[in-house]
Amino acid sequence: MTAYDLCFAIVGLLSAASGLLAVTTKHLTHAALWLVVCLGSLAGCYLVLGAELVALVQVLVYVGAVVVLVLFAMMVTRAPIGRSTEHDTSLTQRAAAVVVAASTAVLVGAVLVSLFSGPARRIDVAGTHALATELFGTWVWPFELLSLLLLIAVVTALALTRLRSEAPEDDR
Amino acid sequence: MKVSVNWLTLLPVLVPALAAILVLLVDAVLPRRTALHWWFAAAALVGGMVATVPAARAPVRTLCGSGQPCLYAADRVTAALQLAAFACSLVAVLLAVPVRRASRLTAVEASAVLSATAGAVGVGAARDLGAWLVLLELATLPLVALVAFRARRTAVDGALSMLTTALTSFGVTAVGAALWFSATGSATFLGDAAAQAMLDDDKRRGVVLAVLLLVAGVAFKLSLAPFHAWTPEAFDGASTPIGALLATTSKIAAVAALVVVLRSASAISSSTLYVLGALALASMTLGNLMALREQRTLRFLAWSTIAQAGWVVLPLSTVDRPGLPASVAYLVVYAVATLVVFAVVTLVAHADGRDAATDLSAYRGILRTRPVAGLALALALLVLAGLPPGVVGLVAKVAAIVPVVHQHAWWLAIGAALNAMLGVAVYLRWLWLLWQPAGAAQRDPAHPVHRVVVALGLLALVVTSVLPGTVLAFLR
Amino acid sequence: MNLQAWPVQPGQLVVLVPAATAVLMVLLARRSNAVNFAIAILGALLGLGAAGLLAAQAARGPLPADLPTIGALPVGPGIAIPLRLHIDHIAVLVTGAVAIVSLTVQAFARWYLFHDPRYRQFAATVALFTAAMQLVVVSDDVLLTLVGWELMGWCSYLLIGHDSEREKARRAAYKAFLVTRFADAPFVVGIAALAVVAQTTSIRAIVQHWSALSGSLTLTAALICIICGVAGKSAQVPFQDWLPDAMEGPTPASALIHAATMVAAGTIVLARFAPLLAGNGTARLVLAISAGLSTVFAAALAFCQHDLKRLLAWSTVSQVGLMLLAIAALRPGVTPDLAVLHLLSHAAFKALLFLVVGWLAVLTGSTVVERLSGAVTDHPRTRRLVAAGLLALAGVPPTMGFVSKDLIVDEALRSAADRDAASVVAALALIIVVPLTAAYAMRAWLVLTHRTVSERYQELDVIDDSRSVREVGLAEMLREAEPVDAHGHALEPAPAPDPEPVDDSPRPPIPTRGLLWVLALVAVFGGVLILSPWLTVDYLHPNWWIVASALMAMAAAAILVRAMALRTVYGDAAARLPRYVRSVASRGLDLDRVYVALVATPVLALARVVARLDGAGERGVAALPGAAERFGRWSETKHRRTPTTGLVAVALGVLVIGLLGVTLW
Amino acid sequence: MIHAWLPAVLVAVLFGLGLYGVLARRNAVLVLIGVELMIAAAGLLLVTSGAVHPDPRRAGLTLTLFLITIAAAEIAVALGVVIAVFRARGDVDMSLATGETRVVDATDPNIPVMSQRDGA
Amino acid sequence: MVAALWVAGVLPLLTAAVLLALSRLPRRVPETAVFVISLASAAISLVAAVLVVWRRPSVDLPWVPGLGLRWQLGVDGISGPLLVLAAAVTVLAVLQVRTEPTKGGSPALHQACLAAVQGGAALTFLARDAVLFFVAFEIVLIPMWVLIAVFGDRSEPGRAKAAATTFVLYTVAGSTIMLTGIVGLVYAGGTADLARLSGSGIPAGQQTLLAAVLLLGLAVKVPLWPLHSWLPAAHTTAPTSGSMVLAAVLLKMGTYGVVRLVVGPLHEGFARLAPIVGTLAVIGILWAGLICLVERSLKRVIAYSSVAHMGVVMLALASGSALGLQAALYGNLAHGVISALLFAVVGGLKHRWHGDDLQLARPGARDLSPRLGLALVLGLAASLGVPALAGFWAEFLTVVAAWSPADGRSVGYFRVLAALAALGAVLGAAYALRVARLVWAGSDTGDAREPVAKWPDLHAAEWVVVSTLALAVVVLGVWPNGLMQLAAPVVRDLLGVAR
Repeated sequence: MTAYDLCFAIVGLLSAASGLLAVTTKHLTHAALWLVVCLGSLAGCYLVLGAELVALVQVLVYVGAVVVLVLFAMMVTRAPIGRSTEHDTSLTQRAAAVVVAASTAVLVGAVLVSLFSGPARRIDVAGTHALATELFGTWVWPFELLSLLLLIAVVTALALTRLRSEAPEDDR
Repeated sequence: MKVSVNWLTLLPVLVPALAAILVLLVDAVLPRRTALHWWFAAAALVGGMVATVPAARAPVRTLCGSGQPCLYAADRVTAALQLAAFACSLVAVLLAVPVRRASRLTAVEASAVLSATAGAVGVGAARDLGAWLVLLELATLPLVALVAFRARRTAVDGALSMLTTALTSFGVTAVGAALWFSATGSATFLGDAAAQAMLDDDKRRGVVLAVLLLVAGVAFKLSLAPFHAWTPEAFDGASTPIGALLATTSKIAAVAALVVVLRSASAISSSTLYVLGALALASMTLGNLMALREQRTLRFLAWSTIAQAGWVVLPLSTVDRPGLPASVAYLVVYAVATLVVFAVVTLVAHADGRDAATDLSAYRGILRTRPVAGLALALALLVLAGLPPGVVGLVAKVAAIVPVVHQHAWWLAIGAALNAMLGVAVYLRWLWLLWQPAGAAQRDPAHPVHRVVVALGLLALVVTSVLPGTVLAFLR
Repeated sequence: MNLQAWPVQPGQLVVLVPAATAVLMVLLARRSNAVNFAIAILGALLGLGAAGLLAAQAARGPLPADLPTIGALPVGPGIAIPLRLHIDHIAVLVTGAVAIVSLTVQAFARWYLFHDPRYRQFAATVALFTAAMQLVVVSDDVLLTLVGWELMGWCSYLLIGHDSEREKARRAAYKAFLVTRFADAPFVVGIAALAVVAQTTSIRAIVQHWSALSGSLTLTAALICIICGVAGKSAQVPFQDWLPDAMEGPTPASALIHAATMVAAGTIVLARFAPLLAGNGTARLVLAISAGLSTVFAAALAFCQHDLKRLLAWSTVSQVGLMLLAIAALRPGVTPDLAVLHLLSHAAFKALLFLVVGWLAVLTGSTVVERLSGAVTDHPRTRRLVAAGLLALAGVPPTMGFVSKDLIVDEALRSAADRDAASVVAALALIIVVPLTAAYAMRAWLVLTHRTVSERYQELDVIDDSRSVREVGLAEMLREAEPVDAHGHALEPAPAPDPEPVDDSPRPPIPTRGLLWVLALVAVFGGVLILSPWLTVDYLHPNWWIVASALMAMAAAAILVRAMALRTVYGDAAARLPRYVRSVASRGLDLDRVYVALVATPVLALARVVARLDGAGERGVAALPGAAERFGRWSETKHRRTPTTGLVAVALGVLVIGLLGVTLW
Repeated sequence: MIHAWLPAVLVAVLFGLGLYGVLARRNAVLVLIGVELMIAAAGLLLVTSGAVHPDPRRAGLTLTLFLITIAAAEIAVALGVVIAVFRARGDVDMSLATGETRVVDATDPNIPVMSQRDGA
Repeated sequence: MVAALWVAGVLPLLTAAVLLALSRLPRRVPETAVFVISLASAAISLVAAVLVVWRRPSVDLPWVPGLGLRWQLGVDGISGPLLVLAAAVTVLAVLQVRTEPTKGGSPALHQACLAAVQGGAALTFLARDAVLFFVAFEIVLIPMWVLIAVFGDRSEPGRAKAAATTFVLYTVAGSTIMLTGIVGLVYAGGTADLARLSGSGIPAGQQTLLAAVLLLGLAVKVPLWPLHSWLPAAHTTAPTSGSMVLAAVLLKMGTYGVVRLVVGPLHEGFARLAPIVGTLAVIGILWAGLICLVERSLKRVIAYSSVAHMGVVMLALASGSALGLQAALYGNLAHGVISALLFAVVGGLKHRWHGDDLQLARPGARDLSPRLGLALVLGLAASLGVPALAGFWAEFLTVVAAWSPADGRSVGYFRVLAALAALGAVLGAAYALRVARLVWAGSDTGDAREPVAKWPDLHAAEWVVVSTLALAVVVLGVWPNGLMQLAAPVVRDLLGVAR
C-alpha cells in the first residue's frame, strides 16, 4: 500500500459514492450535483495518476460545461425541484438493472483486475509539453476532425432548439 | 512528433468535411437558398467520389510518422466502402432536393449530411483509436439531429430513442477502446500488437472483451439485434431521404468501423467470433419475423434492414480472409437495393403525400399505375430477398455464405438458409401487393428528380443483375 | 422361300403383327365398324399366318433360336438385359394355338359385339392381348416376359370392364387387375432376385446359372415368389376369386382370357423355369399345394354354379391347376411338355365352350341355368359343338382332353410312386378331380340338353291332367267326352301337327362357325399331337390300370349326376344340393368378403390414417405463419417502442456478448 | 508507485453505475448522466493505462481528452433533442412509447407547443 | 453451335423480359401477338435444345470472378434429354394457355412466366458450374410463384397465394441449404466444374456431411417424404400449364441435382446415406399411394402420385449402381412426360367440371369425351407402370437395382426396400384404377331425372398438347434404348471415376 494507493482510494471512493448517488437520488438537481462531485473527484484521481492537464480539462469541460448544460436542460424541461419518484423506472426493472449492471461491472472488473494485477508500478508522469507535442503531431488528424464534430454538434443543437412544427400537409 | 500529411490522400474525408463548413458559411452569406445547398452538397459528394478514385486503384496511406505505421490507410475494400458511402449519401441528397422544408434548416441539414458522410468515409481508413472514435461519432451524431429535423412528434420520439441508444453504445465503445489500449498497449489498430497480446493469458481476455465491446458498440449502428430497438422508431419518424441515409450510409460507416477492428484482431479465434454469427442469426430471425407482420412501410424497411444487417455481419463471423470482402459485397448490394426502395417510397410520398406512402397497402397495383417505379420496387425487393431476377442479391447471398461454409460453421449456414426462406416470405408479402389491382386513388405525377433517381436505380439493378461481377469486383 | 433372309423373322412377326393391328386400330379410328373389323380380322389372319410361317420354319429345319427385339438395354456392368426372343417347339405350338383362338375370337366378336359402340376398343384390346401373350410365349428375357405379363393384365382390365356402365363390371375389372397385380409384386421380386444373381435377364442364362445352385435358399424363395405371381395370373388358390367375377366381361373376352392367353401364361412361364423347379422340391410342393387345392376346389365349385359361364370359369381354374400339377410333378430331366399339351387342349375346348355358350346366351338372353336349360335342344346347330367341348373337358376318350389329362395323371402317379412329396399331393388332387370334372361336364350337358320349355310345359299339363284324372270321377270323364257333330266328326278340328321347327334364330356367320368347328375338331382329334416330334411325351407306356380306373370313376360320376338330374325342373343335378350350399358356392364361398375384410378394409383404414397424418403435417406447415404471427405479436409487446426498452436490450446484449465471448474463448 | 488494480476496480464500478443509471432512469437527462459516468470510466481506464504502461505517444491522455470533448459534443446534441422532445410532448419521459403522451393535468400550462397532428 | 447454346438457355429469359414489358404497356397488346411471340420463342429454344444435344457445343466465360462464378454451359447424356423435355413441355404449356382463358392477370404475364421457368430450367440443365447451377435453380421460383399465386385457382380466396408462397418458401429453404452444400463441395473439391468434381478425392467423412446437407436441400425439390407437403397444394391451385411445367420441369431439377451433385462427386458419402434416402423414398411411395386411395381431389391424387414416382426414382438412385442410375434417369424423364400428360388432361377435366371432386357422381369420360378419356386412361396406365408405356421400365429396373445395390450398402436392407417398392407398385395400380373407375368409366349417376352434364371433348390445341404427350409416353415406353444409350457413357463416368 503506497501513498498513491491511499490517495487514490480516498478520491476513488468519493467518486464511486457520489456516482452511486448521482444515479440513485430522487432529486433531479441533486443528481446533477452529485455528478459534479463524482467527475470532480475523478479529476482528483487523474491528478493522482499524474495527468494534470486531463484533470484540468475534466474540471473545465465537464464540471464547467457539461454539467452546466445538464442543469440547463433540466431547467428548460421544467424539471421538478423536489423529490420525485417519476424519474425512475419500475422496481422490477431497476432490480433487473442492478443485476445487469453488476454482472457487467464484474465481468469488466474481472478482466481489468487480471490485466492490471501485479506489483505496484511507477506512474509515468507525462509533461504537458510532451503531451502537446504529441497532440499536435501524432494526433493532429483526429484533433482536426474533433473540431468538425464539435462544430456540427453545436450547429445542429442550435437548430434543434429552434425547431418548429411544420404544417402537416407539407409533410411529404 | 511530426507526421507527414498527404492532403491529397485525405481528400475523400476533407472534401465533405470542408463542404459541410462551407455550406454553413454560404448560408450565412446567402440565407434561404434551399435548393442551392442541396445541389452544392451533391456536387461535394461527387467530388468526394472523384477523390476516392486513387485509393480504389491502389492502396494509399498517409499520416505516417517516423518509426510508426501510417494512421490513415485505404485499400480496395476501404475505397469500395467510401465510394458506396458517397453514392448513398448522394442519392439521399438527390431524394431530398424536392422535399419542402423550413428554409432555415436546409443548410444545417446539408451540412449534417455532409459531415455524417465524412465520418462514414473516414472511419474505414482510420487506423488509430482517436480518429476511429471521433469519426464514428461524426457519422452518428448528425444523423440523430437529422431524424429530429422532421419536426413531427414521431420524429423527435425516434430521435430520442436513437440518441439514447447511440450515447449508451458510445459509452460501451469508449470502454471497449480503452480496454483495447490497456490490453494491447497500443492506441492503433495496426501491427501485431493484438497478436502479441494474445500470447498472454490475461491480456488475451482483455483483447477479447475489448473487441466484443467495440462490436457491441458498433452493432447499434448496424441495428443488429438486440441493439436494434431504435431502428423502427427512427425510420418511421425520419423523413424518407434521411431514412435512406440511416439505412445505407450509416450502415456503411458501421461496417467500415467493424472491418477496421476485425482486421487487426485476426488472431482472435473463430469460436469467439461466433458471437458475431449468433448476433447475425438473431438479427435475421427477429427482423424477418417482425417484418412479416408489419404494415407500415418505413417500419417494415427498418425490420428489413435489421434482418439484412445479419447477412452483412454473417461473413465477418469467420476469421477467413474472404470474410471481409464478402461482407462488404453484401453490404453494397444491400445498399443499392435499399436505396431503390427508399427512392420509390420517397417518390410516392412526395407525389401522393406521406400518409399515402407509409402503409404497405398503398403500393397495391403500383406496377400498373407507376410502371417504372413499380418495376424498380419489385426488382429491389427481389434483390433483397435474393431471388432471381434479382440475381445480384442471390450472388451476394452466395458470397456471404461462402466463408461460413469454408469455416465449417454448419449451424450458421443452416440457420442462414432458413432465414433466407423467412426473408423471401417477408418480401413476397410486399411483392404480392404490387400485382394486385390498384385502388382508384388520384395519382399526382412524381417529381422529375425522383423519377430520374428511380429510373437510374432500376437501371443499376438490371445492370448489376445481369453482370453481378461489376458490383462484386473487389471480392477477389 | 428363304425365311432366314427376311429382315423380320416370323418369331418376331407373331408378336409384331397383332401389336401393329392394335396400334392401327387406335390410329385409324373410324366410325364404321366394318372398317374396324376388316383391320382386326386381317391382323388376326396375318398373325395366324406368322404363326404358320413359324411352324413351317420349324418343320423345315433348325429354328433361328435367338432373335433380337429392341436391342439390349445399356444399364452398366452389373447386369445384362439382352431383351431377346427364343423360339422352341413349345413356342411354335403355343403361338399357333394363340393365333387360332385369337382369330376365332375376333371373328366371333364381329358377330357378338358388332353393334356395340365400343367394338373398336374391344377388337384393338384383343389384338394387343394376343400380342402380349405371344410375347410371353416367345420371350427369352424375364423383362420381356414381364412386359407381356403386365400388358395382359392391363388388357384383361380393359376387356372385363368393357361394359363399364355396369357397376359390377367396373368392380370386376378393378378386382381382377388388383388381385393379379398384387400377386405380381412377389413375381417381380422373384425374377429380379433370379436375374440379379445370374447377372442377366435372359431366361436361358438364368436357368443355366441357377441349375448349378439348385437347392439354394434364394432360389427356393425366388421360385415361390414366381409361383405366387403365376397363381395370381392363373387364378390359383389363394388368388382364384377374380376369375369368376371376370365373367362380367363379354363372352369373347372370356374365351380369350381363359383359353389361350392370360390364364395359361402362368403355365408357359413355369414351363420356362421348369428345369429349376424340377430340382427344387420345396417350390414344387408349394406349387402342388396351390394348384392341387385350386383344381379340386374349383371343380367342386364348378359343379355348384348357378351360372353356366361361371361354371366354365371355375372349370378353367381347375384345368389350369391340372397343368400346373403337371409341372409340380415334374421329375428332374423331364420336359414340361405334358403341361403344354394340356394347355393346347384346354385352349381348344375352352375357347369353343365359351364361344358356344356366348352364342347360346345371345339366343336365350342369359347364361343362368334357368335360361340355358334346354338351349341346345332348342338350337340343335350347337349340339355337336357343345358335345365336343364338354367331352374334351371331361376327358372322355379319344378326345384331346383325355389324352393330355390322362398322361398327366399317369406321370403324376409314377412320380408319386417315388415318394416325391409334390407328386403325392398332385396325384391325390388328380384322383379327386378326374371324376369331379366328369361330373360337372355331365351336369352342364344335362342342363343344356334338357327338354325344351314347350316340352316341359306339356309335361306339366300332363301332370295336371293326371292329377285331375285322379280327382275327377269316371262319370264326369265320360260326360266330358269330346263332342262330335252329326257326322260323328269332332267338332273342333284336331290341331294340325306343328311344322318342323325352323331354326332361324341368330347365328354367327359361316366362317365364324367354321372356326368354331376347327376348334371342335382340334378338341376332339388334337390328341394326335403327341405323335409329333416337337413334343417329347411318353405315350407308349401307359398304365392301363390307371386309364381304366379313371374311366370307371368318370363313368360312375356321370351316372350319379344323371341320376341326380332326374326329375329336376331344369335338368340340373346341382338342384339336389341344398340351396344354401349352392348360393355360397355361386358366390365363390364368399371369399370376396374375406378379401375385403383382410386386405381392402385394413388398407383403406390405413390410408385414411395416413391421409389424416399427412393433412396434419400440411396443416402444421400451414400453421407456421400463424406461429410466426404469434411470435411477432409477442415480440411486439416486448418492443414497447420506448427508448428505455431499447436501452435494456442494449445492456443485455453487451452483457451476453461479453460473457459469451469470454467463455467461448 | 501505485497498485494498478485500484483504478481498474474504480473503472468497473463507474461503468456499472453508469449502466445502472442508463437502465434505471426514466428522465432523459438522468440517462445522460449515466452515459457520462460510462464515458468517465473509459477515460479513467485510458489514463490509468497511459500512466502504468509505457506510452510514448501519450495516447492515454490524448484519447481521454478526445473522449471528454466528444462527450461535450454529445451533450450538446442531446440537449437539443431533449428540448425538442419536451416541446413536442411536454416531458422527457423515456418510458413512453412513440406517439404516446403522458396523461397531463389539464391545467398544466406546459401544453406542448408542437402540433399533435402528426403526419406519420 | 455455341449460339444454339445461348438460344436454348437465354432466349426464353429475354422473351420473358419482353413479354413482361409488354404486359406493363399502357395499351393492351393483342393476345395473338403474345401467343405468337411466346410460341415462337419456345419453339426456337426447343430446336436449339435439340441442336445442342446433337452437336454438344460448350461455352466457358467468366461472370463473377470474385466468386469464381462462370458461364460454363454444355450438355451431356443426362442433362440433354431433360433440356429437351423442358423446352418441349413448355411449347405444349404455351399451347395449353391458349386453350384455357387466363384468369387473374394478363396473358402476356402468364406467358412471360412460362418462358422464364423454361429459361431457368434450361440453364439449370445446361450449367456446368456448380454455383451457376444454383443460380439457375433459383430463377424458376418467382415465375412459378406468379403462375400459381396470380393465375391459380380462385375458387377459395387466398388459397392460391398461400400455396404459391408455401412452394417458394419450401424451395428457397431447400435450395439455400443446398447452396451451403454446393459451396462446401466446391471448396472441398477444389473446382466448381461439375464434370471435374466427380474426380476430386474428398475424404469420406466430409463426403457424408456434404451429401447430407445437399440431400437435405434437394429433398425439398424432389420432393422426398416428408418434405413433400408443398407439392399437393401447389399442384391443386396452379393453372394447368403451371401444373404441367411444375411436374415436368421443376421436379426434374431436384433429381438432376441429386445425380450431379451427390451421386457423382460424393460417392462414398452417398453410399453411407443411401439407406436413409431409400427408406424415405419407400415411405414416400407407400405414403403417397395410400393417400391417393382416399383423396377426394383429382389433382391432389395426381400430385401425390408424383410424390410416389419420385420416391421410386430416389430409391433407384439410392441403390447406387449403374442400373439404378439408369433407372432413375429414365424414371425421371418418364415421370415428366406422364405427369405432364395427366395434368393436361386433369386440368382440362377440372375446367370442364368446375371442380375436381372425385366424390361427385359423373358419367364416364370414355363416353362423353372419348379423346379425353383415352388420354386419361393412357396416362393412368403409364403411371401405374403398364408395359409399352413410359412408366414401366423405371419401375421394374428400380426393383432390380434395389435388389442388388452397389458396394457399401446393406444388401439385406435394400432387398426389403425393393420388396416394399414392389408393394408400392400395387398401391399405384390401386389408385390409378380408382381414378379410372371413377372418372374414365364413370359412376352411376343415379336415376336419369337429373340431366347429365355434358362436357365438350378435347379441341384443337388441347388435343395437340395431349396427343403429343401421349405419343411421347408410348414412344418412351416402346423404345427405351435411345435414352439409355445417351446416358450410358455419362453414367459410366459418374460411377466409374468414383470407384
